[in-house]
Amino acid sequence: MNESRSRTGSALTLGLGIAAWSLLALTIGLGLGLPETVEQDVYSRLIAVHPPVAWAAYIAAIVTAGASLVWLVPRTRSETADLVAGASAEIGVVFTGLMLATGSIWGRPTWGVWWVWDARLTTSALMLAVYVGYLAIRRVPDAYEVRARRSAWTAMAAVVIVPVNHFAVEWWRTLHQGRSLAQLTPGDDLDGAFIGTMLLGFVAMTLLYVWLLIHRVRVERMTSRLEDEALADAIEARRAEAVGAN
Amino acid sequence: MDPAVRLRAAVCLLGRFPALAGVDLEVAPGELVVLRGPNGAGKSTLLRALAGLVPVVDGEAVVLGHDLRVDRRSARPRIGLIGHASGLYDDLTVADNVRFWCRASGAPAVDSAAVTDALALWGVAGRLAGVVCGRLSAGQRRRVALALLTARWPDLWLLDEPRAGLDADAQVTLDDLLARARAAGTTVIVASHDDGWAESLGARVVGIVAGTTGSVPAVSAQREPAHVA
Amino acid sequence: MDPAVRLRAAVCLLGRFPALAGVDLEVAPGELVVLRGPNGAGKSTLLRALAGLVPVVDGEAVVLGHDLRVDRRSARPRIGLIGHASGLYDDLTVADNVRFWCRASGAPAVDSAAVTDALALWGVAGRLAGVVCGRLSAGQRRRVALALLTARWPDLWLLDEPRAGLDADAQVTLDDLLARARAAGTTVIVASHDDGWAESLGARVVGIVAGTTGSVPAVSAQREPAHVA
Amino acid sequence: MWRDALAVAAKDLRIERRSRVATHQVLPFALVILVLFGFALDPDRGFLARAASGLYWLAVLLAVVLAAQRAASIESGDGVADAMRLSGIDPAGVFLGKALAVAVELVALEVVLGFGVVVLYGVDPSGLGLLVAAAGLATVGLAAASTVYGALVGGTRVRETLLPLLFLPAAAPVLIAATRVTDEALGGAVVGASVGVGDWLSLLGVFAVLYLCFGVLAYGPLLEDA
Amino acid sequence: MWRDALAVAAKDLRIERRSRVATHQVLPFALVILVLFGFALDPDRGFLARAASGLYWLAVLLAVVLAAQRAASIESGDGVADAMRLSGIDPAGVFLGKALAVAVELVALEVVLGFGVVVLYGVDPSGLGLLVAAAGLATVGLAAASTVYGALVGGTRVRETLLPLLFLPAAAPVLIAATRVTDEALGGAVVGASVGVGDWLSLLGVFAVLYLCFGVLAYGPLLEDA
Ligand code: HEM
Ligand SMILES: Nc1ncnc2c1ncn2[C@@H]1O[C@H](COP(=O)(O)OP(=O)(O)OP(=O)(O)O)[C@@H](O)[C@H]1O
Ligand SMILES: Nc1ncnc2c1ncn2[C@@H]1O[C@H](COP(=O)(O)OP(=O)(O)OP(=O)(O)O)[C@@H](O)[C@H]1O
Ligand SMILES: [Mg+2]
Ligand SMILES: [Mg+2]
Repeated sequence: MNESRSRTGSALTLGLGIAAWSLLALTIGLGLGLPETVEQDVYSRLIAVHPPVAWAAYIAAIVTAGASLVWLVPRTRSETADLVAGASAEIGVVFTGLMLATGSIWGRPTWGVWWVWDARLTTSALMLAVYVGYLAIRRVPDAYEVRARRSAWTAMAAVVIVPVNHFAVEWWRTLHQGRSLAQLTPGDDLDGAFIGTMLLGFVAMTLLYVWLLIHRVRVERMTSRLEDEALADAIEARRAEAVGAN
Repeated sequence: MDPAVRLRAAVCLLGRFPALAGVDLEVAPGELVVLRGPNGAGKSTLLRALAGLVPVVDGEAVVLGHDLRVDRRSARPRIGLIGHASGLYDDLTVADNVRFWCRASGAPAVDSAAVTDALALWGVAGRLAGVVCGRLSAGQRRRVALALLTARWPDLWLLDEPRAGLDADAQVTLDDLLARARAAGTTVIVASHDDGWAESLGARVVGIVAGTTGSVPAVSAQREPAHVA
Repeated sequence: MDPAVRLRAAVCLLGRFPALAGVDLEVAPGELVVLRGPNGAGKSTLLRALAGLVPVVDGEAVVLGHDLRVDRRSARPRIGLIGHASGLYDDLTVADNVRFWCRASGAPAVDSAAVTDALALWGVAGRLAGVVCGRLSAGQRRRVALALLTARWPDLWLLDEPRAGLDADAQVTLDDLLARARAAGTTVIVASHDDGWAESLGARVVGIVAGTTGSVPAVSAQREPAHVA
Repeated sequence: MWRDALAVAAKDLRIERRSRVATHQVLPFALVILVLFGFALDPDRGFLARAASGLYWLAVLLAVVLAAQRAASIESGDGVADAMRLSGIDPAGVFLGKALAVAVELVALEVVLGFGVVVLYGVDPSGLGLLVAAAGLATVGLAAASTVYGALVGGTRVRETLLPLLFLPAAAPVLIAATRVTDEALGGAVVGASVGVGDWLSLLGVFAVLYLCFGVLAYGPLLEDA
Repeated sequence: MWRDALAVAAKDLRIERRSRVATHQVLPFALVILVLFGFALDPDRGFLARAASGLYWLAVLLAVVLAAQRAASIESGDGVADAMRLSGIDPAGVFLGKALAVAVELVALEVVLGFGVVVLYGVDPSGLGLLVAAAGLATVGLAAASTVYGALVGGTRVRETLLPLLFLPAAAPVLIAATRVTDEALGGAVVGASVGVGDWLSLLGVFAVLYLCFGVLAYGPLLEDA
């Protein structure tokens, strides 16, 4: 991966990027084409964006945990794993924010308020809090290994919020939409249209996430490589001091 | 018989700073080594690294047969470290501290002869036993820590400026102890700025400057202190 | 001309414990006095009491003309104390610490020659200036504290084991500094366990045992440590 | 492991006996919180009685934060963390010991707070069996979780602030579940709730087990970094 | 005095810039608290919107505790307290400086929390003038009070727990007054309330002035005994 020394792009990411963005455009196009439903008029079209964003946030959280696990297992430990975890968490926080935003925008017409104290919404908000906390832990300055291990364990603990959030709608009664895939009724073409765009959006959002992730990781890797070089210089400097002193 | 400690080009980082930038050190079992070097040279870091408290990120590092880069913990039960800090709970009395740390560090039981003798030897028995450690004087804290070391008597001692804060009496006790350790074939590595003392111990002196082992610089050479970049 | 320090039967309590149980001490202006005594004798407490950090509850205590039992604060601006702790903010760089403490303690401005010279003298200029104090080595913290003292140059210096942690080079610097202080007529009171050094300074040695001033006990006499009641 | 755990717990409780932080400070603090809720939630509108269970557990949660901070600060004494790591004591033991000590303090706290709520908010207690079950599980879970996060932030110089940030969101499930069960027990059952008490209790149980395992596994590595 | 105050404030803010405790930890913590309130006060009964002002100020209060703890822990570094006392710096200056630093952090915090409440609790802000006035006075009062109590507990080894215990009850008046004024501003005026906004505002003002004077006078002696 020599070119990544200079650029964070590559044929792969280029393809990914194009795919992601075009699919996203398509989804939005289809979304806007969706019929207005009685109770929500145009806002029902948010279904093309909001759920996929939410799922992307989930994926980000899960990837963070997975990468952390990879790091924690001595045999598979690698700096990349730590970088992936961090980058994925950062993107995840963004997506979680978007999820809350789109959700609120949707909630305004649907429920008449930006926010209701609904289980799903609350757990979603907590999800944001948890990962902000995770990023805070990452930012505490320390030796690489120390910081990485501390963060990794935090991520392992944090990911629990995902299933909680996912099943929140079942565990306690909520205003929020149930898990639509679980209750998909084949044959109902209106539902079909919605679900279809939703799934398309899901694919698009996932690609977008992967694309962002790769770039972020490469940036991180470059900075860490720069740090390594700086470190090598620092070691040289320190040795030079010693020579100078004798 | 392989050495108690073997370092080759060992590197340790504090934050992003290479506090140790390539240390070579070989210590035979039962040997007494004194580390000396200017402030900030990396003596304390080296001792902490040997105790597995600071990861060695590069080079080779074997202590009591355990490779520190693979496993920092296995050697610890056989290591005793007296650092700048005493490692006592300020809110517990001397007696309670001793009881807990004996339990924790697999030292002999608190009421065993070894422990009581050690406490008496360092003059922290009697009245002091009931004093909360937070109230102790600097030297008294040192004495308690040293008493615990004496009672535990691990195989490898790492002493960071052990004389600091000790009164004339305790300094004599320390010298006796080191003599006993040598007789008992215990490996001891001491960091100290007190050259006269180091010589009186007849120890091998290893110089550390700016995180690397080198020849011991003469005082004059240090006039421009090593850590001023 | 009245003495810089005059204590008569001074008593200080730490908690309920009489750490000082009747200290008599008279120090003439410009005099260099070394306090010595077993661990826990009360040296640090005495120095802190002179600085007005520990109240004198009984007896007479006058420092630089101020009666400590009436007013513990007026003398302070003219006093400098180097204790076991460095008094630096761990989260600030050396430079920022120096800047703040110069501002706070009415020392010369941070960019004045006095300060820059002092920092250079103690080898804490250059690279170290940008390091967070929490990362400094024990000796480096000492050096910074001493540099601040040098820059401030108060009238009465209270040094608690100033050599502890200082490397050979810094120890020389310290000796030079004390010589200059003596020449400048600055009053200096040092607590130290290093008898050889005390003599080399040609200082008057005052013995403290169990919180009272007395003749300096010989090492043998200390075999039964003073603090074991 | 267990002997280590007991030694550590004994040590922490002895320190508590000497410094009386839990009894003289955490406990009053929690009561103060209850009173403040009273102020904040303008009583004239009288939510207090109805919201009592939620407020109770919220107060407990905040008190746990203090208890955990204290437990962590005990281990942050000069050189103590190093000594702990060097001693070769079983980290799992340390974890269980410290969690146990916190749990013991918590139980006392919860009882007193309970009386506090009864008196201040005028709820009349019922369904004690249920309450005890919920409190028991919640206590274990909170003690374990707070101890884990205590170790997590122990090394950093910003313990006071980082601990609440990490711990509170993590403990939210306990807050809900315990609140719902308490509602149930107090007869204020939420109509049409899709989940029954059993589910909430099991959620509490799962949480406790989860964090106990997590602590036993993670505490060692975390201590390394402290 | 004032130059000292500025030097101290600059120092504290520089430390904050370096350690980012307020922005990265206290702030998120406060937001978490808001969410937890939403949790604990079973929303379907929907008094959140109505209780919003009270909860807002309660969250602020708890955040102030953290900020104050941090401010106090800065001064508890090794030998720092002694150095402070020896330096002969004007204690009143130290007090004003530290209070100023806390106040600066508080303002930022209150703004963000404000948005949080608007979004989360669905209140729509009105009467901004009134709110700003109340917040301003409250901020000064809280900063001053928390700084005083910070010094009070600074010496003890149980800062984490003692500070909230002492500070929170003392700050209760601010909580009540600010809440009432906010209610008023948001138009949720309590019918038949015997006291008007003016009185509450003046209460806030009195509190602020009181603790400022108290701090200026008492800080010296408090530092002495710390
Ligand atoms: C701030 C408010 C909201 C938040 C935080 C939020 C959060 C979420 C989350 C986390 C998911 C993923 C669910 C999962 O699969 O686990 C989701 C999915 C979904 N949301 Fe929202 N949502 C909000 C508002 C809304 C509103 C107002 C609507 C429409 C009335 C809505 C409709 C949906 C739908 C249809 C799904 C996909 C259903 C599924 O398969 O789970 N959401 N939302
Ligand atoms: N983050 C950092 N940035 C720059 N330098 C650092 C950092 N952390 C540690 N250091 C340096 O690492 C060195 C640590 O050295 P160490 O404490 O081992 O010295 P030492 O030999 O024990 O000195 P002393 O004789 O004073 O005890 C110091 O020079 C310190 O300045
Ligand atoms: N609460 C207390 N109960 C019992 N003894 C106490 C208490 N507080 C302090 N002491 C004793 O007071 C003395 C304090 O002495 P100080 O620190 O001044 O000794 P020192 O001469 O500086 O000793 P060192 O040479 O070790 O520095 C110690 O002996 C300590 O045990
Ligand atoms: Mg050292
Ligand atoms: Mg002393």
